[in-house]
Amino acid sequence: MEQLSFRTAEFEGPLDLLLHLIAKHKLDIYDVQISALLEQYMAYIRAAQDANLELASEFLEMASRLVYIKTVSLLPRHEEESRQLKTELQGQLLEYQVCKQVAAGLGERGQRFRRFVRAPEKMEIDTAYRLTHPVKLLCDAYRDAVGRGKRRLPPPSQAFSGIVARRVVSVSSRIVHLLKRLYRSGQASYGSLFETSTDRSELVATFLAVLELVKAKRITVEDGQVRFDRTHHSPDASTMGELRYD
Amino acid sequence: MIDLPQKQIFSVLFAAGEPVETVKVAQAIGADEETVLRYLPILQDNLEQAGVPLQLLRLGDKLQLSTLEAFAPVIQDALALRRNVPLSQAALEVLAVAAYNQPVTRALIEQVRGVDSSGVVNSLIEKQLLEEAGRLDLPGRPLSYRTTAHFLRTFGLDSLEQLPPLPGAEGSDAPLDAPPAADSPLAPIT
Amino acid sequence: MIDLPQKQIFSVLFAAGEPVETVKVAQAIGADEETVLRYLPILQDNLEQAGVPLQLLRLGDKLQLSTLEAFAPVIQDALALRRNVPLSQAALEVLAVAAYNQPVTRALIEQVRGVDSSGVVNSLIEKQLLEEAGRLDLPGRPLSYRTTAHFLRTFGLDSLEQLPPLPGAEGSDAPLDAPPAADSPLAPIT
Repeated sequence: MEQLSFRTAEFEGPLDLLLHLIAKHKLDIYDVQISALLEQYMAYIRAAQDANLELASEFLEMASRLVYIKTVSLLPRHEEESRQLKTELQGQLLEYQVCKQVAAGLGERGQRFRRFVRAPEKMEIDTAYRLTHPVKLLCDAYRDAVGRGKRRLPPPSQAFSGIVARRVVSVSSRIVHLLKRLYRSGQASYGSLFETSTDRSELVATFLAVLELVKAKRITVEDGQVRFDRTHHSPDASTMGELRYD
Repeated sequence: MIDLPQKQIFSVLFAAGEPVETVKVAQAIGADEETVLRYLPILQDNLEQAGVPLQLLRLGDKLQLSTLEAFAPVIQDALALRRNVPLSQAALEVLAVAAYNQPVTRALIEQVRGVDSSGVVNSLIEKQLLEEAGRLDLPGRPLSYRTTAHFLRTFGLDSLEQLPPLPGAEGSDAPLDAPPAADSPLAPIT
Repeated sequence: MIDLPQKQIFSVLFAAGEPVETVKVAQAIGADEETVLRYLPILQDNLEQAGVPLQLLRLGDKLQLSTLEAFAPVIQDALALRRNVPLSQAALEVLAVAAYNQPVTRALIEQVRGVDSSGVVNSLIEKQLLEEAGRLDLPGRPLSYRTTAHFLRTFGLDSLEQLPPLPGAEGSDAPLDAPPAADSPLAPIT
């Protein structure tokens, strides 16, 4: 795998990382190839996890969003939805790019203007508040304060540790696994493909593997049954078109 | 004319606000203390001649720039007008939390609101709506605050007992059911 | 020559230290706002001619006196001020979104940035670069935020109108070829 030179780089968030990847791999921001982007993105996430970097939950959210967009784009008759999802992401990326540019401009200005001001002069001033208010204002404010404070309590850190520490299962390994299994048995129930999976990463990888195999016409899925298509041979995953997950 | 060292002295004193040790001013402009002291009457003269309404004060071994007595009334007027600015949402929230839980620590206010509230607490003290109420017998002996008589007048109350019951107190499933549980951040500190 | 109204304006701004609403200065000196605004360039000229190293800042609807940039080093030396740490990338991004869309909710900031921004927003409030701007009439009545006079001073702006046009907006030579859509959170409010 390619050396990950950005391993220690810091990104403000998933959008920042995506912009970085798009620039680095000369992808077209106006027509992002989701497969390539997802692959680069996952490589970074894995590298970050290997380096024990703490990943904000937003990074994982974006990973699942990319997976979702890719999933939809693989499904037949979902071109419109797939296009919409991509446009949405593209819009967000463009908007964030503007945000970054404005921020950089502000940063420059901030360095140029260094002026000092004074603390207020100490003098005897009657500072007592002069207006009067109905007491209802207080009750409303109390309700607001309590509501907001509750919402701002951060989730416990263990809520994330499980997600972050989890191993990533590659899609190609699941393809090999599925092909081997179906090659022997010829068919299996759709549900049984997922029965042995214990974590989410494996479930997602298995699901994507099924999609890839359907797309490549190696298997068919009908009435909850998955059938191996024996008109194709060679259960070698490396021959599959655009599979480069690992 | 005000020359460079005078400008430097002036700038430092302006930015400091509070009295500054003469020796620090001297060090910063790369001169000794006597030089700075010799500059003072010249700078004062220059300011007067230009009509800048400021005076240079020598307070022991410190220096300070201040306004002239003559302008105190107009300054008072301008700054006192701040009292007429309605309370901000943040100020109202802090007041509300304090009113229903007094005496209350800043930590509790911030816990309820979820944001740093020190600036707001200070400005409410300045507005005489909050006052310090001694230290609590808790770890760290934190300062506590309570509302004032001026607070009661502001909200048209005769006493704290007249504070209306909190919304959600009757039959709602809101977390505000009164009385709050003893371990809730909303429980009055006893 | 600095005349009486100018002296009064100067005294008020000097004593206040913080930005003062132009209208309050006007009320205190018994004039209207326009009169005060007309005095400002004259006062600034007079200060310059006298060699007083101060700057009259116009920050939106407020006024403030500040030192000249040229004297920043000597002031920092004398007052042992930490070199001001530049704002973080995250802080600048939040300010960028807020500046062009105020009043702005935290949700919108987070939508543009794609990450939780509550910590950054709170620290900007503490730094007085952002302030709460009441609740919006939207579902959940979310709190909104706006930039402050301190924000304008920090970035050398007289008013929000002086914010540079957004990259990609008409007439700019910035790299983005498509202007943001009119309903984009980054489109200036018109």
